[in-house]
Amino acid sequence: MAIAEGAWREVALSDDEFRRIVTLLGRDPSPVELGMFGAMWSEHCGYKHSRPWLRLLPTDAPWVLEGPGENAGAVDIGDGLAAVFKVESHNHPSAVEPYQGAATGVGGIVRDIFTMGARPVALLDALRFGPLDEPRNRYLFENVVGGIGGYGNCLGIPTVGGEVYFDPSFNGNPLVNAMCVGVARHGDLMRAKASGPGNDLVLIGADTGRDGLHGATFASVDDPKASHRGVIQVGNPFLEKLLLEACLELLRGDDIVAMQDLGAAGLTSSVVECASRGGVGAEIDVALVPRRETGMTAYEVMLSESQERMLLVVRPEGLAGVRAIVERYGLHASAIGRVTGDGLVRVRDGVEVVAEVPAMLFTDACPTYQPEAREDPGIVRRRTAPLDDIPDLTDGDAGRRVLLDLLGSPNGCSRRAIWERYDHTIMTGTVVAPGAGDAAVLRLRGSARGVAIAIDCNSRYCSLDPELGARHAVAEAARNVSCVGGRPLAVTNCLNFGNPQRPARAFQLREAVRGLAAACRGLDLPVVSGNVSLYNETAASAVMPTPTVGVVGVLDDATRHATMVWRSGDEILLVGGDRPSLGASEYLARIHGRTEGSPPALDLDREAGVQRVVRDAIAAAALRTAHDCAEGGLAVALAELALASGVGATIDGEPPAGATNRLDERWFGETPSRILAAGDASAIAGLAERCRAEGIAAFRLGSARGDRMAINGLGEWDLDELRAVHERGLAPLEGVNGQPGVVP
Amino acid sequence: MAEGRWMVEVIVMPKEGVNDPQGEAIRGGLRALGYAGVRGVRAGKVIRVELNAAGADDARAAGAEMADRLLANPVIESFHVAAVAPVGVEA
Amino acid sequence: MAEGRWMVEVIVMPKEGVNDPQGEAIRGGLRALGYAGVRGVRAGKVIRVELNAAGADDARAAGAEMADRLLANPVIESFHVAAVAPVGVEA
Amino acid sequence: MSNGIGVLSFPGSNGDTDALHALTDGVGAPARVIDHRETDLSGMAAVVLPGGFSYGDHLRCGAIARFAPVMAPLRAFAARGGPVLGICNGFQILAEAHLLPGALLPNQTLRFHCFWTHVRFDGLPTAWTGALAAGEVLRLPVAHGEGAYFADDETLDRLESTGRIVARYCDPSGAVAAAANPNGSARGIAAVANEAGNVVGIMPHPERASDPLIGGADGLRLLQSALDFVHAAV
Ligand SMILES: Nc1ncnc2c1ncn2[C@@H]1O[C@H](COP(=O)(O)OP(=O)(O)O)[C@@H](O)[C@H]1O
Ligand SMILES: [Mg+2]
Repeated sequence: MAIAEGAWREVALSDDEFRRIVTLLGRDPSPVELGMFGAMWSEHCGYKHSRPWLRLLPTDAPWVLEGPGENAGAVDIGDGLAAVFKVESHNHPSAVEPYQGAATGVGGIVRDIFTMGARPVALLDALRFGPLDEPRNRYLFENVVGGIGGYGNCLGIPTVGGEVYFDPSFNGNPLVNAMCVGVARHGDLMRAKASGPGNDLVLIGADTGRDGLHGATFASVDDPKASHRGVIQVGNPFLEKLLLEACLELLRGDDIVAMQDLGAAGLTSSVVECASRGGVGAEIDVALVPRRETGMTAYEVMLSESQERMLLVVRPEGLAGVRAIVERYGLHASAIGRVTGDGLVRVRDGVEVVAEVPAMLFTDACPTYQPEAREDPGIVRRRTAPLDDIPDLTDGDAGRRVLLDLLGSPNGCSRRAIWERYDHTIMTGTVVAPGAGDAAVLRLRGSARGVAIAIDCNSRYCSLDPELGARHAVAEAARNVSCVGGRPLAVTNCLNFGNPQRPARAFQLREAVRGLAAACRGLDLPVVSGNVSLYNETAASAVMPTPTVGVVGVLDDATRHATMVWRSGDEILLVGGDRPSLGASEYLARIHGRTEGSPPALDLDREAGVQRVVRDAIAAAALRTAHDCAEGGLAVALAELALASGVGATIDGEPPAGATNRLDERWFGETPSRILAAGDASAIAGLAERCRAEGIAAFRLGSARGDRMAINGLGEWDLDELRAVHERGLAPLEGVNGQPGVVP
Repeated sequence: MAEGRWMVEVIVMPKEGVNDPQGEAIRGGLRALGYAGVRGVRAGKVIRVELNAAGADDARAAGAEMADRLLANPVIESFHVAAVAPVGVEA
Repeated sequence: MAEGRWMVEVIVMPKEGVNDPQGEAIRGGLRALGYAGVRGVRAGKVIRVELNAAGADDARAAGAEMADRLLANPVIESFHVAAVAPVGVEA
Repeated sequence: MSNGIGVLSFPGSNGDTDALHALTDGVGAPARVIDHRETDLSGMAAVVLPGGFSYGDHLRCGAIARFAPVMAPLRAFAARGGPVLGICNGFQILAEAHLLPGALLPNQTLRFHCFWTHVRFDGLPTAWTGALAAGEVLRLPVAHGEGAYFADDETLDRLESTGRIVARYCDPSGAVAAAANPNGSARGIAAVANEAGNVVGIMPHPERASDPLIGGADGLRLLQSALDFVHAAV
């Protein structure tokens, strides 16, 4: 069948790309082949606009067991164990059907982890929405949180961390990034490389329906709502739970050669990737794929994104055993084809061959682009705008009011309303739970060790300076891991950007990747996995560039960790830090409505040093309380500690002033590489001494006590007063509580 | 006709082709109970709204508008007004 | 009559006196959208079972039995068979 | 066949491993997981139905699990006076199976809730609470979307007058107050027992309060009973 003029545009291929396909094949593609190319050469699968830059990221270290290229990365955490992790986006589906979009995002990332042979032990989520006073944003927020909880809670995987921020740039472009961490014994790690011609390809899990046709290309078209697409996927966590247990049991035997989940571009991408990773071919018959619906075409079966499916490469002699195990979980296994030696992906529909293409053409031959990158002059202006017209906090009550406002603001308030909807106590491994510390800490059964996990990105920093902002994201995520006592080991990332064909967005993407690379090198953190989500842009706006960074670290002894809880009588020490400044700060944005100025400078050596002294003190059991100073500066960080502890503080010390010695700069200004530590007098003296020896700045700020917080020169608050505003911030609004609809 | 009280019953179902894990689970449950003749199950929601309206047509139109705006997400669900009745009478 | 395919629609509602937070939330949502005339909302489930049966009566009886045994919990819910139709015809 | 504790596992159970570990590592009781297809519980000293989403739990939590093969022997076991504890989804299953009165409705907020609560045990002693002092307050986490205990007033009155309300949500000082009720449960009920006192359903998770390192170990006070059953059964 000839391809109709322009049919390639329906699958988001350009005219040039179509010509390239014809040249590579030496003929027109068949309709099924065209659909498969569209999916494989989409941004989502082909990384057309990001691959050249992703090469800048450091990926090696002696402790890396699996770097980018597999379904997830893996690092050695000692005792013969590996941590397996990745973060992935589900932004576009969540913009249209937030509950299911977020739920299936969790389902997808969890499959990536157990495909590697690891048992998933933790989930985290990084979310961005437009302001919550818009009903549409409130609806997205409620249902995204509901969907993440709905899926993860049912699976029985604790959701132990995450972050959420609100900004008008996310109107119509919510970001929903989910991270999963699993644990495996080194020897149990599984890869997704097909090998051994003659081995069976076996599909297990859900039946195939018309779900999410064109999902992979959907994210590459400017307006996802207007674009032509199939049915939104609806996830079934119960089925995923069965699939998870079945797969982990299968991997304990010797019959599985490789395992690959079906995600974006469904069967197409899993068959192609399995074959191309292994340098082999594959032949499947779509007639053997169990369907949920009648009348599905070969094209639809190949591109369906039905959830909860897994492709196995099985030794033929093991097929019966595999089937028996799978059926014990109430699932069925269908042998749909086999591995071949000819390097071709051949798709049959019964006797008819509907596609036959060398696997490499779908992967290696995918074009890459380095689009023109140019910074938006408007951003340069905002970054360099003078801030000296901002009035300082001179009026007697102003400092008091600012702290209350920041603590109660959407970006500064308690996230309890979110994490209480996630089961974070299941699996009885959560040592530091959400809200209790800067990173989650999990204990590992059968080992004294713990794993620390944090996810972070300051989108505002990245919007004003993507390179520096991305460096901050790595530093802050690592700092959070150090604050609980974890030794950061490696990074996963999710690059959320606008349309890369616009020079200003291409600039942000390129610079952010450079920033990630620089910080990862500087802090010795290899990047082991990640994901790219572009086209987060509507006619009205593009998202603030958001390179989400997940960091996983290890504690040699999980009992030696730190939380945000101080005790009455504790001394408070500020470790590290430079002069704080107002540029790009939360204070400036919230109080003065200005997203301006440059993010603070970041010195990676100093950062590493500050993290090390704090981490070492925790590991030596000399420190139990630590907290990073981030958005909102010192005053906010102190208030957060007081609230987490239920114990107030008297702050009579003088931390470093900003360049102009202003009150607002000192207490609300931001600068990285600062950690608040608290403990009894001798512990704090020891820590201060250690800082002196290492050439790290340290300032005694005061002590914890009572039920009031008093900050020298700024103001005094009742803890109850602080708590009231802090907890109110995300409280549900009357009327739109998690109900479907409200689609203004 | 003067304003009166009406009950509008809206039924919201997963759209054709949309995966329905709840229906699947119920089908599995019924099969396990021995109902071998069960071929398929779809599960949805029913919402009964009691409202003030000038008449049956008015009530029906209000129910449909509410369903369109709040009760169903057209991306995955379809709805119809299944019944309209003056209040007091069972639908 | 020979075996045929039937669709039975069962409606399950929270019993009178049983709390219905979902209905309450929908009512709140509708009010917030400006529907001041909404007096009350109850939310329930609708389950459509496609089954083999010898005729409409048979199908209805089967649906009622399934509802009694599985689809509704009599402690909190009441049910009724709302529709029975041969498959192919829209209910 | 040792008289260990059986932890039932339905296809979507996800608290089975936690319950197993709390019993074995936490209180030192022999325990094993029992598949939902097993049909013999005669060797067991006690049975625990753990938390989770037994069959996805779309229709009503526990509705489908009630018909699993293992439920017939469970009924017989309970009828013989065997100690049965349903935790969270296990409680929902026992209620659906009419082994316990009442039902569990969606939380008043319509949201899933996960946090630590306090519960006060002041019913008549049951198989599972004999070791607790009257009025003892335990700190246990909840994690559920459908935990609002419901029964009609007559049933509630009867439960109350016969001491079968095993535990109620309370504040840390032990006062049963509306503010401490996390889900809209009737009369603040967190746990109930059957008439004989051998079958208990509890919404909070004792098995997750099994080690100070993860936030508390109060749940072991409850699970301690398991050890007594094993000893008694030998
Ligand atoms: N931003 C990134 N940084 C590092 N690795 C990346 C990045 N984006 C994608 N990768 C890696 O590329 C591979 C393919 O990613 P992806 O297509 O998302 O995998 P999947 O098929 O599991 O969805 C994965 O190994 C992933 O970790
Ligand atoms: Mg994958």
